Amino acid sequence: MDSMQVTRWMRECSAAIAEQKDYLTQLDAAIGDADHGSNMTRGFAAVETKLDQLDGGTPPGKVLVAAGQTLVSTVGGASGPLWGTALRRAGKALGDADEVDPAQLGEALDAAVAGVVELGAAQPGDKTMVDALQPAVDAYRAALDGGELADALAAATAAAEQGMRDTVPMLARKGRASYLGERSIGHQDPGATSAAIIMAALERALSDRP
Amino acid sequence: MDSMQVTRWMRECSAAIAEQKDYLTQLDAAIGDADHGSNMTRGFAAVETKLDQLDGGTPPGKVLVAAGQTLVSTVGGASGPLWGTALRRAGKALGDADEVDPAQLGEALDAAVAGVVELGAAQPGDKTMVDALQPAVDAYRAALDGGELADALAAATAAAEQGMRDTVPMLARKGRASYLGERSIGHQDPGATSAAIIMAALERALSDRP
Amino acid sequence: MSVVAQVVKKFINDPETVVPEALAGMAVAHAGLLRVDLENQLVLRADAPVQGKVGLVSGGGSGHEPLHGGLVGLGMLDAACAGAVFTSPVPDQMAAATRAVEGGAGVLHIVKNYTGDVLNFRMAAELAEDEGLQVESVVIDDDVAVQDSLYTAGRRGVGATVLAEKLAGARAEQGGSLAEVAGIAKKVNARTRSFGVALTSCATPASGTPIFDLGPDEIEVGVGIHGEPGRRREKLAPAGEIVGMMLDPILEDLKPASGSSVLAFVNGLGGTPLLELYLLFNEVSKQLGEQGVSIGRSLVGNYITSLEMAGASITLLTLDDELTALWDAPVKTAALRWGV
Amino acid sequence: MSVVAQVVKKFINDPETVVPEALAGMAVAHAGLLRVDLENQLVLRADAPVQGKVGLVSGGGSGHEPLHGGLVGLGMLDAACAGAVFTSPVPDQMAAATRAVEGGAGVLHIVKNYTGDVLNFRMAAELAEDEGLQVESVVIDDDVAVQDSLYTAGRRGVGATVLAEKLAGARAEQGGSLAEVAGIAKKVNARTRSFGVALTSCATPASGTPIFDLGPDEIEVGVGIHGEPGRRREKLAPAGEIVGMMLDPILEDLKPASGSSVLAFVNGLGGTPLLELYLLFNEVSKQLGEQGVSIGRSLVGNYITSLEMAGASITLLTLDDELTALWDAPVKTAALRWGV
Ligand SMILES: Nc1ncnc2c1ncn2[C@@H]1O[C@H](COP(=O)(O)OP(=O)(O)O)[C@@H](O)[C@H]1O
Ligand SMILES: Nc1ncnc2c1ncn2[C@@H]1O[C@H](COP(=O)(O)OP(=O)(O)O)[C@@H](O)[C@H]1O
Ligand SMILES: [Mg+2]
Ligand SMILES: [Mg+2]
Ligand SMILES: [Mg+2]
Ligand SMILES: [Mg+2]
Repeated sequence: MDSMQVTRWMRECSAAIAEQKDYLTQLDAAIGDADHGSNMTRGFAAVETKLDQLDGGTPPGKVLVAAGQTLVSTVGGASGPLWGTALRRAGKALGDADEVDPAQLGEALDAAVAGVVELGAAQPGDKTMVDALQPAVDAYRAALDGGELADALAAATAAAEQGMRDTVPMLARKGRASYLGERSIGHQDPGATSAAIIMAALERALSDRP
Repeated sequence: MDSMQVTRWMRECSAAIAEQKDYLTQLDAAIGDADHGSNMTRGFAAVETKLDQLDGGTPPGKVLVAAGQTLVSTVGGASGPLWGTALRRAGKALGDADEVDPAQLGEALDAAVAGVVELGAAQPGDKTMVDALQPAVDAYRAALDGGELADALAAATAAAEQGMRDTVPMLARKGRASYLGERSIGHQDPGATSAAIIMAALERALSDRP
Repeated sequence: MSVVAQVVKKFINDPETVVPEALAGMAVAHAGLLRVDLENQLVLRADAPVQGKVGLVSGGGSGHEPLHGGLVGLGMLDAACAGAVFTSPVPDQMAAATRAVEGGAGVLHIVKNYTGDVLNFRMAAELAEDEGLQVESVVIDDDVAVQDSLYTAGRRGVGATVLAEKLAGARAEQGGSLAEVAGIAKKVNARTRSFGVALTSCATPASGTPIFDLGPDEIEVGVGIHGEPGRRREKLAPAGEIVGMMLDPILEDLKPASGSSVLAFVNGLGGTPLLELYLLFNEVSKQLGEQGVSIGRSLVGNYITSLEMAGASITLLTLDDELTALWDAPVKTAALRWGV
Repeated sequence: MSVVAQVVKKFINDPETVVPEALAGMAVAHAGLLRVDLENQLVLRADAPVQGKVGLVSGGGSGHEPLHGGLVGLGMLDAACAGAVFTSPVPDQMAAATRAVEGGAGVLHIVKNYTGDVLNFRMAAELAEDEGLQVESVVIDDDVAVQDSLYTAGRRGVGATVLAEKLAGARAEQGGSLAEVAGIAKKVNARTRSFGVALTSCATPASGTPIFDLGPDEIEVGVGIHGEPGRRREKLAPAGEIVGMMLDPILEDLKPASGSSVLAFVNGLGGTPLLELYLLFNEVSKQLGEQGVSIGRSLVGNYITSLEMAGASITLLTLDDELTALWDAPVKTAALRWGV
């Protein structure tokens, strides 16, 4: 993954989330406060503005750190610090290498999830973005040893989407949805949904057809 | 008209208004503040309580003064002082005679309307209770000279109901309805409606079949 | 106007006892500041009657809270009479209030110009005068949404009522005579104009259903404070345009000299969030600035309401040094308090 | 929960600019009392930073007015950070507020316990500490409608926030150290419990439609202040019963000794008339009396709201002499003012 591809990832995220804005907000209306769509859209729009200011050669790690910092500074809510930390940690893991190989990308994704868990203290099964991210990262690494990057990315996307769907029957223990207790059951978690969108964007960004 | 009959009149008013309560309130909702039905019902319920305290022999005039005073003290709004004054003036006009002849009743009704006009300064055509009361009193007197009490009462009731219907096309110049300007046109005035109910109650009270 | 079937849910036990129960709550919440006469439905200043001070009495239908009971206290009203929701109180209550606040300097009745309020207060004044009490009455009629005329009920009393009660109350606290205190109330009324807009109707506890019916993109322009429909119906517009619809008739009628200073009062009708009231106030200050009118004093919040109606009214009072000083004077009521 | 199609009309120009426009309105309405930093969406005490005084910073999503901006001033907050409607502000705003109120005695962050508020304030505290500023944080979590547990997000911060800001602010005004001021906020939180009920939902300016859907005879029991549904849905009941539904879990958790004295706070969620809030307060005082609990201090009104939601919350704080004295201490803010 190079600077151009990581930038493409971020722009793919921005486009896909803006497109799903109302859907994400509707999911949040059911078990939260109806702002996840606007929060994420606001944040990634700011990330795109930020990317325009970076010069082409900026190493992937630095791009992700800048993107994460921008999310922290513009999103607010729970998702701002959490997604911001995820991208910053991934970026830090990549240092200032100009090229990132699939294994390093795996470590970066690991660091991202670890950052979210460290900050938000969510366990798998708590009905949060972690329930989409963790399986995605596990699937990526599993598919990678022996397999191709493309397969690993495809496995990660599929696992994220499965993890997203698996949040439906869960009883929320973290975030606003936890205030609903039993009533949180039967609804898909908004943050897990944006996690699936972001993993799918990564796959598109790194696929050969630009 | 004797003490028993005037008491019957007041009780007929109370029953008829309570029955029309929601209708009166609905009329008031369209061009006022949706309280005429509860105002009048509250007032005449208090009048009935008051009547229970008076001893049978109380002269008609005194009964009406007491009823009017009770309306003033329990109704509030525009209709309380207006209807209260109407009954008090009618009562005062009757003095303490134990028996009231049809001509004296006509003078009492005259005094009632005069009291309403003096207090509220409404002209005929202003879309108020006056538009039902004035024609009723005029019709009563006209029918009485030469005619029977029963005919006069029937004429009064008919005129009150006609006057009530005639308020529909009027543009209100007095009371809350006047705030609507042109928008008051096309609605029947609540106070004119209770005036028609009260005149009809008088006819029933004085009809021979008790 | 078709009455909507939809129900408005309320925290009540029995529609008939809403007002006395709320008054009982006020008595506990503001013990020390207020005394409540439940029999006559009066909210009284705890230390009434104040000897040597002109007593101020106001009142009207309930449903406009904090008006009038929340405006009873040092520097404002001595007594407020509470009627049924949207129904003027009766003369007996007003006479009882007049007796309770008479401190030897006479009593001023501040009356909102509604037929019911005017007639009942007039009868109350007659009762009190028959008992030898000295009573003056000032009728407030500041609502420019209603055409004024000798042949009609005239304008409604709305936002100016709050200002007249504050400013006349301050004059009374300073030891003004009955004529002086009444003079301030008249002066405030003469220099104040208001206009209201509703986004929704409201429902009385007795009826439980909205008084009128508004489409999802309609507003009522020129409403009062009794849930009555306004002068006309318009399409919902941006806040800036709506403020224009309200300010234009006010300024047309008030004609403040360019360079003059006003007290700008943005009042919520009950169901509009404070966030929106401040946004409206921002528009008022921008648009007044364009007219060369400056804001000398401000009031933003729910002070004269129409139950849960979503909507707002704008009230402008052209200030002078006397009125500005009276506004700044100490006031200690449940709803307005400063300097003490 | 199905999202209702029905629209909620609002006085706005553009959903994106509601908060800055409202802040601009506050700046004009309360000039002299407040200063507004529009770039960082901060409401600041006019004389901030106050040298030698602990600075108090709070904040959160908008839509809860007068919280927090209307609680900025002498004896209460030094700064309030305004986020988008129902969305916590970002660390940059909170750090800017911390810098702006730092008067040499350290800064206290009063944080409502929502994941977003907690995480953003934590990051802000780290930023400020990196700059060498001394910051303490107290998290408020008084809502007994939410089960508390180590494994969940825990209870929400609601009514206790207003009380903690008043009482800790009073301690700071008296010259208390950062530890002492934080100690008061923690003490208030430990002695306060709240519970909320909604009669309707509310709509954010961005979405324009109610967040949840309630039948004409249904209420949401155990709601917070973000239009989120409550713990359960019940049939509408008389006010006395609803107050029972709210008081029981509060008293069960707070366990005030019989004979103890509380500060009773009946808070409107935005769309409920004051008339009903006083009626609810009357029920609270009756039912507490039956439990042998007396009301030492009272607060009734809209202080921590959820836009135009019709509903109310009850908050009880068990008083002692220290807290009673801090409550009575002078406060000068847009929404709470006495003694000055
Ligand atoms: N402690 C946590 N750990 C991980 N993710 C969390 C946590 N709390 C909340 N989230 C995620 O944040 C999402 C909500 O984000 P958003 O609606 O933008 O913020 P807010 O809840 O403050 O309104 C939830 O759907 C959930 O996936
Ligand atoms: N000045 C007036 N003269 C005569 N009748 C009047 C006058 N003003 C109002 N009314 C009558 O009072 C009726 C309204 O009574 P009501 O609804 O009980 O009082 P309010 O208008 O105070 O709510 C009107 O329908 C009208 O007939
Ligand atoms: Mg959310
Ligand atoms: Mg009426
Ligand atoms: Mg009325
Ligand atoms: Mg949020």
